Amino acid sequence: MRLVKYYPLIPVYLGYLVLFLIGKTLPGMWQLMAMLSFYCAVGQAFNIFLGMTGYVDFGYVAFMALGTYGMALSIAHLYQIEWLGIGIIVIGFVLAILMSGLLSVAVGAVALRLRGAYFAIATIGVNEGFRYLIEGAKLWGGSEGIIFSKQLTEAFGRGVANKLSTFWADVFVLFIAAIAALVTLCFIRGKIGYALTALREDEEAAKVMGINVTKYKIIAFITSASFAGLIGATAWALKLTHVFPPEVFEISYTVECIIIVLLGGAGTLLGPIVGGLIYGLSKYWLTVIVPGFQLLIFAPIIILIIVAFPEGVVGMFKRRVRGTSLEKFVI
Amino acid sequence: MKGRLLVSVFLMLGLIGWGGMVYAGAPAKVIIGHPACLSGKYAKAGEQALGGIKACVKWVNEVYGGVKIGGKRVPLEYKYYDCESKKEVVTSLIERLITVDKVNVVFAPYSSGLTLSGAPVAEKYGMLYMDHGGASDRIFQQGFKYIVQTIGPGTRYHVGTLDMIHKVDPKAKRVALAYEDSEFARMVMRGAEEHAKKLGFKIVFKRTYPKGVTDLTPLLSDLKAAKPDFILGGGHFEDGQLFNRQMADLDINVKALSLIAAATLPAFYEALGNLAEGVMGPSHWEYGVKYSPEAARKEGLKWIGPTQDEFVKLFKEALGKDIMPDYHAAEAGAQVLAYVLAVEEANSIDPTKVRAALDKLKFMSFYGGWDVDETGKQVGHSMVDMQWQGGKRVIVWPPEAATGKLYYPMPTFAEKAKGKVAVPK
Amino acid sequence: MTLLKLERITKRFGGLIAVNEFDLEIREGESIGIVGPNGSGKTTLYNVISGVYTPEEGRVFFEGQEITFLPPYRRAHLGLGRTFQISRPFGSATVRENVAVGALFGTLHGRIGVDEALEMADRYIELVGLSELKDKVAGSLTPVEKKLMEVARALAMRPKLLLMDEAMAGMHPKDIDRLVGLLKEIKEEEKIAIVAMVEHIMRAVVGFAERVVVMHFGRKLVDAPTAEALKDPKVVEVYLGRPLEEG
Amino acid sequence: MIWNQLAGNLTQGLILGGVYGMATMGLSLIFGVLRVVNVGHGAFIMVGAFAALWLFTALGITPIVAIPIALIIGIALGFVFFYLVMKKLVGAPELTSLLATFAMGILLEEVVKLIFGTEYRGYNWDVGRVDLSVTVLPWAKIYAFLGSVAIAVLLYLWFNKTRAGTAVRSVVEDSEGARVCGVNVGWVYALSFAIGIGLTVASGVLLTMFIPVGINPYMGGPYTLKAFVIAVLGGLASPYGAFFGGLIFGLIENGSYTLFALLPGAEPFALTRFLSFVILLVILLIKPTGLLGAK
Repeated sequence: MRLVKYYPLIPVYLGYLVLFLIGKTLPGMWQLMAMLSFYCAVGQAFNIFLGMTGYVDFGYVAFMALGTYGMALSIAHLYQIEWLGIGIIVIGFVLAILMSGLLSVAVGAVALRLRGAYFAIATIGVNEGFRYLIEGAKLWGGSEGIIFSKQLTEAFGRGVANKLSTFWADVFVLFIAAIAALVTLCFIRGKIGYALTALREDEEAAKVMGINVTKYKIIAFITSASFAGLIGATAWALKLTHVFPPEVFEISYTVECIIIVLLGGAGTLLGPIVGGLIYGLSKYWLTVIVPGFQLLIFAPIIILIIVAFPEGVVGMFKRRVRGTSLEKFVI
Repeated sequence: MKGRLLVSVFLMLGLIGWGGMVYAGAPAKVIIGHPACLSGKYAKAGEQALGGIKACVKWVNEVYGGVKIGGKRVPLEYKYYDCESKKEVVTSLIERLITVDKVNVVFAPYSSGLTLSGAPVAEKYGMLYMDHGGASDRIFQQGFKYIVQTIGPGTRYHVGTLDMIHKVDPKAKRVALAYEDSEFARMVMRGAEEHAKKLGFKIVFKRTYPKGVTDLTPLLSDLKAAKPDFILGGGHFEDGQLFNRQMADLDINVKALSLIAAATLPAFYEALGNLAEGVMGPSHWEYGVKYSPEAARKEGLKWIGPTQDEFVKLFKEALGKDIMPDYHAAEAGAQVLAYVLAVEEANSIDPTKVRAALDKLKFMSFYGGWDVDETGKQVGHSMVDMQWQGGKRVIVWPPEAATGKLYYPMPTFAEKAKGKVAVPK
Repeated sequence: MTLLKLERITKRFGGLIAVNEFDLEIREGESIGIVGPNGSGKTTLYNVISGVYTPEEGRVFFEGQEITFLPPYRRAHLGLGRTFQISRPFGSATVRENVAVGALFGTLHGRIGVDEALEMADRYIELVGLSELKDKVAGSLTPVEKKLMEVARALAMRPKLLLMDEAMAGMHPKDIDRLVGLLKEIKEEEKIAIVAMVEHIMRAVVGFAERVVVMHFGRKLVDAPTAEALKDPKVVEVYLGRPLEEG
Repeated sequence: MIWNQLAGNLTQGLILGGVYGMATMGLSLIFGVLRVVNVGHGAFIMVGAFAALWLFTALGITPIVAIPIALIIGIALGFVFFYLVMKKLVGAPELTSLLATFAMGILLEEVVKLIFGTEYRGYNWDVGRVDLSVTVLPWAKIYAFLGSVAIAVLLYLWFNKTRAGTAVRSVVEDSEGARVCGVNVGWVYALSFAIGIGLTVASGVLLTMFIPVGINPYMGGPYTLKAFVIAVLGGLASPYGAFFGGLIFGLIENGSYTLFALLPGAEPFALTRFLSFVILLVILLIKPTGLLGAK
């Protein structure tokens, strides 16, 4: 009985396993798999907040950006300290979580009092404001950002450094996605899941039912933000070994996350991976088949999906399998 | 139901697997791979690069007769995808090019950021990675083994301009620097600042403006108050137009104005009309440069490639549009030629050998000189300064490349409004 | 002893006064019917009690402790449960989950896990007779089913005081009698005070309320044992708009 | 010296602010009525800019004349998008409506890109300029400002003097109430969306009168962000609020530059941007109904 709870993870982890294996075995598929797992991971992370609370954080990418800076700063400043060794990566991750976590606490404490559109706009403000602060106050290299391939190479040697950026970074992303999935499940199954569903559906009623909505919103927000930070630290810092403000505070990434979550089915466990795969693959194939026109094709598709299946692929699938043997695998 | 799930998983497998097979290049060719920026924020420059590369590939195959390896002429093939100007896409496309399409060299996408994003993957596969769109000097301080630059480093953009003004008007001492707040433009600004100090100029104004700015009025009024003799600035395309336009609106008159990137494009004059008269811009290449086989012989350099008129013709054919190539096209094209020469030099397509050959390579083409230092940074290519004179782009510096005299000082906006053009008599 | 005490509560919206210097005392285990025409301020009163609104004047006490400025969720923890005039189910969740929310965050919050909560939910669902619907999505229920579900959800909170807002509106007389009977049972078993607010289903009031409070333009018109309250001419006037004898 | 500069910047800011305000009224109207934030706002401005460009360069129609034309184009566009997309999304969770409007934006950008390419364009409509000692103003800018004011006034009259306008207002107040009072809410939604888009497209023309260069399919982004800040300043749901919000925003953006310029080692321009978003947050937290908002 206890274990049945965790069955829904099986299809998710199967998906990630398949990604990993394809990447390892098929030639030239690794980076594609990396891209897909990146999309799945951000979807999984964002879903924890967006999907479960229904609050749209348009500035979500700011957390990824801060994570990126966390890792970048650690590597760029600590690379000469021999005895730290791989420790600088660990410190990087810690910094990433700290920075994105702290920002989320700050934003959450103030902005989460706002509803709907007001919240969305406020978060855009946070993202843009932060970027201009970095550029205007010349924080962390200002608009020139940080390039640290050199430091990475000097710290670990060419081979290891390259392996870090072209292999381990991607593995980490998969790993983070897996953890995020686990957390999502615990949330869905746990008390907090009930609270979040309630407040997503009707915040007033939820309060009267005895739910401390602010508390649960903040928890979801911080969790989601910290995962975002980790993803930034790996997929953007470790993998690309440089960071320029305009590239990481790029709102279109938030939009991609939203598309993924919505495509798969907001608030579901399986949604993000399904959405991520569909989004990533179709995008990739469009770039390969019709270079330059993918957005033109993509936009109407998105609109169509929103209008036709607002509950997303998994959402529909869920209804289909209710009462069948598959039910316990799908949430 | 379970069945359906499995099916879809296999379907996905198949889909990806198919990707593994399709587009595999034939071995009897030399293939250039390129994650081009055809959409997204760099679409403009991306299109130019695409045309330039296609033009020179065509020239190599049809005029030059293919690449000479082991006494055999091998055709050149160009394989490109659209990277949407996005970093995630760049890495996966580069790997695809290397492993699936089995390309022999990868041309970097536009901008320093995207170039850096792809570098680790290229390095991993020991693949030659040629940079025609990332001007940052910092790329070459990272100790990458396989990156070679064709575009000139950012710090040199305004050096020539300063030399020129230093020479033609020793009295003009007050210089104002106003660049975009971006990695690249700051690089240019740093170079300009250092050189200006060296030449004894007085920097009376030094500010940046953020990317995507829609109104420069405050900065420009500030600048106006500093009463500079001439202004160096710019960053990208739209801000350059804005810069010039709002100088006119605020009636800021200086002896010379030089803007990076924007000023050299035909669109600049189309957008501004004769407000652009006398405005200058540093450029890696301009139509009309005097680089020719003769010039090459004079400097004792090897010459290869189309003449600039041939290039322009090929470029227009390649894009199927009647637009002039700008330096983004020229440098990308020249990079093709550099690669071809290096391959023939090394008599092999092995990246390491070719990289070594590129290290020694020194040649001239319609694009001008080409030579890199041991880090792979471009040092052999000197930039030119162009000026809008009567709606035409005239190269006014350096003297050896000049196609006309400098018009100095630039007419005031009041004069321009009366239709005055900056054509020297 | 007194469970809830309202002291001269006044709630205004801009110009108009919804609740006007309202006093009320509710003893443990009491069942009260609050009667009044639409717009007489009943729902506002409920919102003041459950903490959705804070009154401009007056104070609210629960078990002797002042709760005038306590946020709604804290009041729920203390033992205030309610249903809504227009039912507000958590649409995407199943009936079972809906009711479980009540159990999880009601007076038992923190002392009960998800599994127990679900078991509890099943009990109350059975009580209101929705067992065969318990795995349906709440959004898909009929209005009456929704109301029943809300009652179950509120009961699952194990409240000391249950506020029901038009819980019986639109119900078939049979259902009303069933619900009334049910409430009586629960009241006996769990010693909860129940305040049912109704517009004009006298059947419910008579059948169940020991005491009737009549509201009129935000003021308390009558507060008396059911039998005499219903005879009170003032009530009759407010209620039927004209004296009985004419009818 | 510095005071002259400040005065100059503020004058410029006021003029610019008027246009910004006008460019935000559409956003506010749509939000006020449909409770939907049009994230694709900038794309519609871009359409207006291209309309002005094309009408001027191809047909020699001056921007002033182009304004009503753009308005009509916009209204048509608005109706199309409403009945194709928005109709189904009224009252849907933010998630979907935000994404939908964003997708609309992308669609427009890509279509325009297909037609006009990615070249940065511009036109040159020179009607001279006036020199007010502290700064210089081209007449085109002044016309743009006056045009904005005129449109704001017209909208005000439409709102308060016509039946349709009153209906729209009643829906903004309380759509349920309006429904009860027999207002055809569905039609009001369609109408307001169309007019909102119309205003936005028209504002694109005004913006090119202000800055007739850098016209490009992707030019909308910065304007969307500005519009958000301005709309919030004005209370998000009120078109005139937005207009005055614009004035204030223009003054702040340009005025603060002069002050930030006094800070050593900082980049005043980036900081003005930073400031505007700080203001956004502060207002959202202290008075979400906006500086001039009621309640």
